[in-house]
Amino acid sequence: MFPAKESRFLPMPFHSLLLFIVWLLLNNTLAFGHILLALFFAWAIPKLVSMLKHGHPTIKKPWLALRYALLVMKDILVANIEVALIVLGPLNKIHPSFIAIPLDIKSDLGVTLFASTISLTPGTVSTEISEDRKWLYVHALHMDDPEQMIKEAKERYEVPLKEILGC
Amino acid sequence: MLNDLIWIPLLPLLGTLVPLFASRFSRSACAFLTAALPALALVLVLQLAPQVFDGETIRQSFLWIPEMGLNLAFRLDGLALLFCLLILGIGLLVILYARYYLSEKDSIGKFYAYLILFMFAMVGIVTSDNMIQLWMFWELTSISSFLLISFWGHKSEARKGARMALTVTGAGGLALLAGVLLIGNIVGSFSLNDVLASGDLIRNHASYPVVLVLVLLGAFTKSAQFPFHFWLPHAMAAPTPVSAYLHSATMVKAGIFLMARMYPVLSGTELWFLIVSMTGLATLLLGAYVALFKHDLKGLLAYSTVSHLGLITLLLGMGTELAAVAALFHIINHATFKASLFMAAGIIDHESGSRDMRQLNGLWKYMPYTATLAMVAAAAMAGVPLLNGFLSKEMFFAETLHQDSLGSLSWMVPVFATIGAVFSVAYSLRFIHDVFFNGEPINLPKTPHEPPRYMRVPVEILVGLCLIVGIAPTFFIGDLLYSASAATLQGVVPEYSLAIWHGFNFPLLMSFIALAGGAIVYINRKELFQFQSQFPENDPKLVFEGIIQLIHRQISRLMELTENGSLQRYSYMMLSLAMVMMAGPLLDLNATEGHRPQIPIDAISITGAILLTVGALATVIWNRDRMVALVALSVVGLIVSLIFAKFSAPDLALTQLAVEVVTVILLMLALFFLPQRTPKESTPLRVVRDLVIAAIIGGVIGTICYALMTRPLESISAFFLENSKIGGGGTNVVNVILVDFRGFDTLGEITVLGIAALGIFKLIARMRLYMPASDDAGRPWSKDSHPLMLSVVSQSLLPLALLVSAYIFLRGHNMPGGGFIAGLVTSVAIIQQYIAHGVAWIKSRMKLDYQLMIGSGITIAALTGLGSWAFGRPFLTSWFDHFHLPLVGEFELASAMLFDLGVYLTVVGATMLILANLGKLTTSERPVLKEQN
Amino acid sequence: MEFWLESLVAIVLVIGGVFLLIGSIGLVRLPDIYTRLHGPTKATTLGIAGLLLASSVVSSFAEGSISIHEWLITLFLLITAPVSANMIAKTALHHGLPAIERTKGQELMEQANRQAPPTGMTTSLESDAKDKQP
Amino acid sequence: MLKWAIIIVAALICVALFMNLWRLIQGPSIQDRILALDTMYINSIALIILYGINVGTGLYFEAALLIAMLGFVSTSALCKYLLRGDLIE
Amino acid sequence: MEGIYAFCVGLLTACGIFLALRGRTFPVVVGLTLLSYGVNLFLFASGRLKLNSAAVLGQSEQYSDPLPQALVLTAIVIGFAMTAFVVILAMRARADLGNDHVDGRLPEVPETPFQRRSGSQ
Amino acid sequence: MQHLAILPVLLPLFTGALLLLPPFKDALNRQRTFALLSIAAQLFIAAMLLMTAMQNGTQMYVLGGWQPPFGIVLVADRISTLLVLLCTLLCAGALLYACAGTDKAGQYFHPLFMFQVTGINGAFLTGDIFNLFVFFEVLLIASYALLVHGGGKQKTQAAVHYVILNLIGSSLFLFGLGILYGTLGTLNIADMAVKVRSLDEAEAIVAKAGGLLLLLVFGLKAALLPLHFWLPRTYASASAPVAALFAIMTKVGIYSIFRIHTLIFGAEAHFLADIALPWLWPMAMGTLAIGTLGVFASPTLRLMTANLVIISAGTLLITAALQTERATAAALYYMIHSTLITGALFLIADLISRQRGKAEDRFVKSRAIAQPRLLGFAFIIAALAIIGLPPLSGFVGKVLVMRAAESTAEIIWIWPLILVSSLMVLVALSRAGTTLFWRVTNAPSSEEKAHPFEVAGIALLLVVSPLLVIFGGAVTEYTAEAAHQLHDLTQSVDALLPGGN
Ligand code: NA
Ligand code: NA
Repeated sequence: MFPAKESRFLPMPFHSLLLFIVWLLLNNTLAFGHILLALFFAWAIPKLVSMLKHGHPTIKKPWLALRYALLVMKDILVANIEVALIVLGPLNKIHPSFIAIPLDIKSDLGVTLFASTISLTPGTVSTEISEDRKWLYVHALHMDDPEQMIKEAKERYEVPLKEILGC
Repeated sequence: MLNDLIWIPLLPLLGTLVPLFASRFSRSACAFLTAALPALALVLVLQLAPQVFDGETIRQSFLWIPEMGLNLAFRLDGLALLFCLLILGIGLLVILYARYYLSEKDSIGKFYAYLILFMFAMVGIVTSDNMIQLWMFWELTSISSFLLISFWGHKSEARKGARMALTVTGAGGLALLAGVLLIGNIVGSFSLNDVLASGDLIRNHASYPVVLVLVLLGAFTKSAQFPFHFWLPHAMAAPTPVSAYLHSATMVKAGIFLMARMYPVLSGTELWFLIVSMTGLATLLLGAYVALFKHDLKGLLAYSTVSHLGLITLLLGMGTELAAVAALFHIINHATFKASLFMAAGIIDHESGSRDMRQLNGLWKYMPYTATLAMVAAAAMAGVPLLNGFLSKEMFFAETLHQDSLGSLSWMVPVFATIGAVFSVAYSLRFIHDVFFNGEPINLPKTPHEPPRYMRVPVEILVGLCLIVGIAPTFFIGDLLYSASAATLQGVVPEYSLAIWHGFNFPLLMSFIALAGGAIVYINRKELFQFQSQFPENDPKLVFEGIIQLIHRQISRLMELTENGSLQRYSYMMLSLAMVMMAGPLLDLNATEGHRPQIPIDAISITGAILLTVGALATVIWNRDRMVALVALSVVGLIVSLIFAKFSAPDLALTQLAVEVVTVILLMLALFFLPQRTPKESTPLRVVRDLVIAAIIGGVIGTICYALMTRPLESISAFFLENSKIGGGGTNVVNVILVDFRGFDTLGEITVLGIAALGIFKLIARMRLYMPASDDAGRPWSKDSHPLMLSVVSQSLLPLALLVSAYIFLRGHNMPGGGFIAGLVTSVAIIQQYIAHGVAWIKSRMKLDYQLMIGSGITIAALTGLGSWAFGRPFLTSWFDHFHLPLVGEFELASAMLFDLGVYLTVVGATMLILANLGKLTTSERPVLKEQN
Repeated sequence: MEFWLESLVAIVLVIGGVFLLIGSIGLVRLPDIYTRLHGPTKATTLGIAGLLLASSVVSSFAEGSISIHEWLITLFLLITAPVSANMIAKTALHHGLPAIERTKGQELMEQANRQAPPTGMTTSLESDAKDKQP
Repeated sequence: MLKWAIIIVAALICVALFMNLWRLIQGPSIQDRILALDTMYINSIALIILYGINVGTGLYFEAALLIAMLGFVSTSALCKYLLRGDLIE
Repeated sequence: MEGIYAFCVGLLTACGIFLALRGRTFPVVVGLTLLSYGVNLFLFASGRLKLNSAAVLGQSEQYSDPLPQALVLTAIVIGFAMTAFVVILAMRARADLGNDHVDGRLPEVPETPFQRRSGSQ
Repeated sequence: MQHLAILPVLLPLFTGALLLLPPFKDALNRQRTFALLSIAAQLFIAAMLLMTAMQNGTQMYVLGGWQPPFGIVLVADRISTLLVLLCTLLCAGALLYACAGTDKAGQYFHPLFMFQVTGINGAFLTGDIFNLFVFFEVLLIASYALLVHGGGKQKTQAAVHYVILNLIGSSLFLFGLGILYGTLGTLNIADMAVKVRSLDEAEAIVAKAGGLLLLLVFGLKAALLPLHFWLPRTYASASAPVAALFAIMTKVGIYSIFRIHTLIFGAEAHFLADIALPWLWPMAMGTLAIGTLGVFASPTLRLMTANLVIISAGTLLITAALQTERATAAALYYMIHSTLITGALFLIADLISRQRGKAEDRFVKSRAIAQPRLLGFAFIIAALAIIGLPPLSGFVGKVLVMRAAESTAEIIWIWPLILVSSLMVLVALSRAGTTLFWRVTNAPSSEEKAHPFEVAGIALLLVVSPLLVIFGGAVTEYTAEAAHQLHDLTQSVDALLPGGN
C-alpha cells in the first residue's frame, strides 16, 4: 500500500520525529543530554516496533497538515459549544440521524483520520466503517440536512486529508 | 571382648542378616548358619551364668540419647538369665524344627530372619537395664511377631490375626510407654537399677495407680490376659514353629517377665493384688474352660497357653515371695512342655494334613514315637507327678491356700484354682485321647506317618527336660531358679523346697482332685459339648474386625461431614476464625480514636468515597451479571488509585492503575470461557450468613484501621528518608526502598511474578476450553475481528507507549515510576496490539521469547545483587555515582537501574507469557460445545 | 503570577470544568446511547484541554520554564477519544440497541452493523458513490 | 482568584463524576456503563491535573498520562469483548 | 478524613469477603480483587495518611512514610500475580470439570420454602 | 564464606532462573543434571551453614549492608539452619525421584521446584516479617504451579481450593502485617520483639489482633484444625515428588509460629505475652485428633499420608503451645523425622500405586505389586517410623514430645491423645500395608518397575530415620541447644540488633 522506499536505519521517520518531540515534551527540557536520549529513542523504538508496522504514513504536504490540524481544532471548539448548547437545551427539539458517508479516501490511515475528525467535530460520531472501506456510517446528534452535511464533511476534511496523505 | 554384655543381644541382631544371605544355600546349611550366632549368644550366657549364680548382677551401659533418658544399658541377673536361656535355647530348637516344617514354597531365609529378629527383641527385653530401652525392645517384639504371624500373608486369617495381635499388643505397648515415662518422671531416671531401688517412692506416689494400670495393661495385653486374651488363639495362623516359640517361651512371656521385673517396684499393694490376681484367676479359668471345646489342635494349645499364663499371673498377683518363686518355676515348666506340644501338633499337622481333632483319631498306630512324646508333654501340662508341671502346680496349689487377701472369701481362690486344674486335665486328656486313640482317622488328606528324624529331636530334648526337671528339679534348675527369684524379689529369697514328695497334704489332694475330676469331665464331655453348643460362637477375629470396621465407617461418615469438599465452608470457617481472633481483642479497646490530629474532610474525598462505595456495592450486587461487575470493579480500582494519589503515594497510584487495567483484561479473557452469568444458587439464609460475617470483618478491619490512623506512629522510616539520596542515590524514597533498602523483597516479588507466569503456562497447556459461539444473549459474535480505527490508532500508539514506559523507567529512581510500572505500561501497550490485531498477526511479526525474558529478568536482578560480592559487600549492596561528561553535563549511574531492568524484563515477560499464551488458545477453531452447566 | 494571567488561567480553568460537566450532563440527559456518545467524546476532551492549558501555564510559572508536557495528555485523548466512541458505537449497533424513535436513517443501523454498504439510501450522493465504483 | 477557580472546578468535576456514576448504575445498556466509565476516567484525569495545579507539583502528571492511556485500553478491551468475546484472538 | 478512609477500607473488605464466599469462580476472583484493594489501602494506612507529602525528596516540606508504600507496591505486584494465576485456574477448572463451581460440582439446592419464594421473584 | 547464609536462597533462585535460559531451556536431561548438581551443592552448603551456626554462633546476613532494623537481615541460627538442611534433604530426595520421569509430565518442573526451595529456605532464614510474607508468596505460588504439574481433574479441583484459601490467607497476612507495622513501626522481627514491650495498652490491643491474625495465617499453612481442610485433598492429588516436597510446607507455618509467637509475642511481650496460647492449645489438640481420624478413614495411601502430615502438624503445634525449651527441642527432632518420613511415604505411595494397576493406592484387592520386597521394606520402614515404633526415629520423637509435656497440667490431655493417635495410626497402617501387599488377586503383576533414581530418592529420605536414632544423642543435643537459642531472648533478639538494645 505504501511503496515508498523504507530506510532500514529509520524505518518510521514520521514516528521518529514524533518520538523525538514527545521525549522532550515529557521531560520538559532541551538539555543536551536529553536531546541525545531523545535521538536514541527516536531511533531505537521505531526500530524495535517496525516489525509490527502495518504501513507508514507519508505526509506529502506538511504545511497543509498543520493547517488541517488547526482547522480541526477550531472545529472542535465550535463542535463543543454546539453540543453544549444542545445538551443543555430542550432535548425534544433535537433530531438525531444516522447517515452513510461514501469514502473516497483509500488508505486505512486516511479512513481512520477522517473518521476521527468526524467524531471530533460538530455533532457527529463515526459509528462504523463498511467492510469494503467505502462507507462511513455516522451518527449525528442533530441533523437537518444530511446531504449538506455529507458534502461539507467531504469537502472540509476528506479532500485535504487526501491531499496530505497523497491518496 | 565377647565378655561384653552387649553381645548377647548383638549376636542375634547380626544373626538376622545371616539367613538373608544363607538362604541361597541348602535348607540345612541355612538352618545351621542361622543357628550359629544365637548359639554363640547362648554360649556367652552360659559362660556368664556362674557369676550370676554367685549373686552378681552384670551391667553394662553406654550413653545414647540422654535427652530422652535412653541409654544403651544391659543387665544380666538371675531373671534375665532364666529368660535368656529359655529364649535362646528354645529358639535354637525352633530353628532346627522349622527347617523340616517349612515347605519348599516358603522362603526360609525370610522366615529365619524374622524369627531371629524376634529372638533379638526378646533378648533385648530381658537384658535391658533401661526402661525406655526395655520398651523399645518390647515394641520390637510386637513388630517382629506381626511379621511372623502374617508370614503367610496371602491368607486372610493370617493378615487378620497378625493385625489383631499387633493392635492389642501395640495398644498395650503404648500404655506401657506412658507407664514407663511416668515412672521415669517419678524416679528421675530410666535406669532399671534406679527404678528397682525406688519401689517405695513409686508406690507412695500419687500417680501410682495410674502407673500400675498402665504397666499392667502392657503386661496383660502381651500375656493375653483376660479380657485381652482373644488375640492369642488367632495368632495361630502363623506357621507352627512360630506358635511354638511365641506361645511357650517368648512373646506371651514378655508380659510375665515385665510383671516379674517390676515386681519389686509395683507389687505389694492391695491394688496390685486385686488387679493382677483376679485377672490371672479369670484368665486361668476362662482359658482352661474354652480349651476343652476347641477342635483345632493348636486352638486347644492356645487356650491352654492362655490358661497357664493366667496361672502364672495369679501367682505373681498373690504378692507373696513363695508365689513369685512358684511363678518363675512354672514359667520354665510351661515353656518346655508347651513348646514340645506345639511342635508335636505341628508334626501331626505336617504329616497328616489336618489339625482338626474330629478328623484326627488313632494316630498312635501311625506315629507311635511322636505320640509317646506328645503324651508325656501333655501329662506334664496336666500336672501328672514325676513331670515338671506337677511340681510347679503343687507349689501353686500351696500358695492358693496361703493367701488371705480376699478376706473371708479367700477360700474361693483354691477352689477356682482346682476347677481350673480340672479343666486343664480334661483338655490334656482330650489332646491325648482324641488324637492318638478314639478309633480311626476320618478323611485325612494324607496318610500320617512319623516325621523326619531330626524334626523330632527338638521335641525329644524338650520332653527330656520335662522329665528330668520333674524328677530331679534341684539338680537341674536349682541355681537358676534361685538366682531368678533373687533377682525378681530384689531381696531375701524365702525358703522353698523343690522336692517331688512333700507328704500327703492339701496341694496333693487338690492335684488328685484335679486329675480325677479332669478324667470325669472328659468322660462326660458329650453333655458338656452339648451345653456349650447352646451358646452362639463368636469368632473374636470377626468381632474385632467388625468393631474396627464399624469405627472406620463412623469416622469416615464424620469426616465426610466435616471435610465435605466445599470451599465455601472452608473459607467460611477460616474467616469466622479470623473474625473472632480480631474482634476479640477489640472488645477490650476503650477508645477507638487516638489523639493524632486528623485530616479535615473535603468534598472531593466525599465524592471519591461515594464513588468507591457505590462501585463496590454495585460489584457485589451485580456480581452475577459479570460484565457489569467488571465495569463497577474498574470504578473501584480507579478510585483506589486516586486515593493513593491523594494521600501522597504517586508510585502506588501508577502501579494500581496499571495493574487494575491488566487485571480487568485478564478477567475478561477468562470471562469468555466462563459462563456469562452466575446462576442464583445461594439460599437467602446463606446470603444473610455471608453478609453478616463480611460486614463484621469489614467493620473490624475498618475499626482497626481507624484506630491505627488516629494514633501517632514512630517508625523506622526516618532512616530511609535520610539515607535515600546519600546512601541509595535516589530521591524517590519509595523506589529506593524497592530497589535498594528492601531490594530483596523486590527480588522475591518478581520471582513470584515469574513463577505465576510459568504456572499459568502450565495451566494453559493442554487446556480444552468450551468456546461459546455467541454471547450471553445468544447473539453471534461480530464478524469484525479487528476494527479498523482501533488497529490503526493502536499501532501508532505503540511507539508512544514504549517511549512513555522508557520515560517512567528512567526517572523511577528519582521521581514516581520505576521498572515495575514501566514494565506494566509496556505490557499494556503490547496487549493493546494483541487486542487490535490478534495473536496470529503479532506472532507472525514479532518473535519475543517471554520465557527468556522472565529468566533473564530474574537473573539480571539477582546478578546485580551478586555484583557487590566482588567488592566484598553483602548481596544487593547498591552502587551509584555521578559522572560528568562534556556537553551532556552531570548524570547518575546506579546499580539500582540494572536491578530495575531485571524487574522490567520480568514484568513484561511474565505479563506477556500469560496473556499471549492465553490468546493462542483461541486462535484455533471455535467448536460449539454444549454447556455442561 | 500577574493578575491578568491568573484571571485568564482561572477563566480557562472554569471553562474547562464547565465543559467537563456538560459532557457528563450529556451523558445523563441525552435519550439514547448514540446521542450520549456525543457528550463525553467531545465536551470532555475540550474540558481536559482547558485544564491542561491552565496547568501548563501555572507550572511554567512555578518552574520558571515552559511546561508543555501536559499537552501530551491532550494529544493522547484527541487520538483515542474517537476510537473509544467508535468502539462503543460499534457494540451498540452490534447489540442492536435502539435509537430514539425520531432518529432518522435508522434503516442504516442494521447495515452498519453488518458493515455492508447502504442499500436503502436513495440520495444522489449514494448514486454518486456508486458511479465512482467501476 | 485561582484558588476560587480551583474550588469551582473541583465542584464541577465532582458533580460530573456523580453524573457518570448515575449513568453507570442506571445503565440501561452495558455500553452506557462503559461510556460512563470512560468518562469517569477522563474526569479523573481532570481531577488529578486540578490537584497538581492546586498543590503546585508535577508529581502526578504521569498518573494523568497513564489514566489517559489505560482508560483507552480498558474501554477498547471492554468493547472488543462485547463484539467478539475473545479479546486476544 | 480518617473515618471516611477507614469506612472505605472496611467496605472493600466486606464486599470482597462476601464475594469470596460465593460458589462460582468468577465472583470469587472478583471478590479477591476487591479484598486485595482493601488490604492494600489498609497496609498503606498503617503509615498514616498525609497530604501533599509524597516521599520524593525535594518535592515537599514533609514526607509521608515511604515504607508502607513500598510494601503495598510489593503487595500489589504479588496480588496481581496471584489474581492472574487464580483467573487462569478458574478457566482450567471450567475446562477440566465442566462447570465453574468452586467445588467443581453443582450444588444440590435444598428445596426450602425460602428458596421457592426467592425463585418466584 | 561470608556469604554462606544467603546461599540457600540464592543458589536455588539462580538455578531456577538459569533453567529458563539456554542451554537448559527445552533440554530436560540438561535440566536434570543441572538441578541435581545444584541440589547436591545446596546440601553441602546447608550442611556447612549448619556447622558454621553450630561452631561460630548465629550468622547474620545484612542484605545490602543496611543494618537492622532498617534493612532486611537473614538470620542463620541453629533452628533456621537445621530447617534449611531438612528442606534441602527432602528436596534432594524428591528431586531424585522426580528425575525418573515425573518431571516429564509437564513443563517447568525443575525451575518451579527450585523456586519453591527458594521460597521455603527464604522463609526459614529471613529475620524480617515482610520478607517472610514475600517468601511465603514465593513458596505458595510455586506450590500452586507444582500442584497442577501433570494435570488432571483432581489436581485442578484441589488447586482451586488450595489457591483460593491461600489467597484469602495472604490477604489476612497483609492485614496482620499492616496492624503490626502500624503499631510497632518496624519490620525486623527482633526489633518488633523489643518494641512490643513498650506498647501502651490501647496499642497493644490493636497489635494483639494483628498477632492473632498472623497466628491464623501460619495456622492455615500449618493445617491447624479448622484451617486444615484444604490439606488432605491437595497433598493427595499432587504428583508424588511435589507432595513429598509439600511435606515441609506445613512446617514453614509451624516454624513461623515458633519464630513469631515465641519471639515477638513470647513471655516477655508485656501486654501481649503468650497471646497465641489460648488459641493454640485447643486447636493443636483438635488438629492431632482430626488428623488421626482422617488417617483412620482414608481410603487411599496418599490420603492417609496427607492425614499423617496433619497429625505431625498437630503434634508440633502441641509442642508450640507448650512454649518451653524442652518442647521446642522435641519439636525440632520430631519435625525432621516426620517431614522426611511423610515425604518418603508419598513417594512410596506413588510407586505402589503405579505397580498396582487400576486399583492404584486404594485399599482394595488388586493385582500383586511387582516389587513386593523392595516396596514392602520401604513401606514397613516408613510405617514404623511414622507410627512411632522402635527402632526408628518416630519413637524417639514421640517420647521427646511426651516427656516435654510431662510436668504440665495438660499432660492428661496430651498423653492420651498422642497415645491413642499412635494406636489408631498403627491400626490404620497395618490394615493399609496388609491390604496393599497381601490382598492380591491372581492377575499377573505389572511390569512397572521402580526406576533406580526413584529408589534412591526414597532411600535417601528413609535412611535418615535410623540415623536419627543411632546418632540421637548428637541430634538431640543440637536441637536442645537450638531451642535454648530460640527461647533465650538475649541471644535471639538483642544480639540481632545494633547496640544490643
Ligand atoms: Na518490594
Ligand atoms: Na518500581
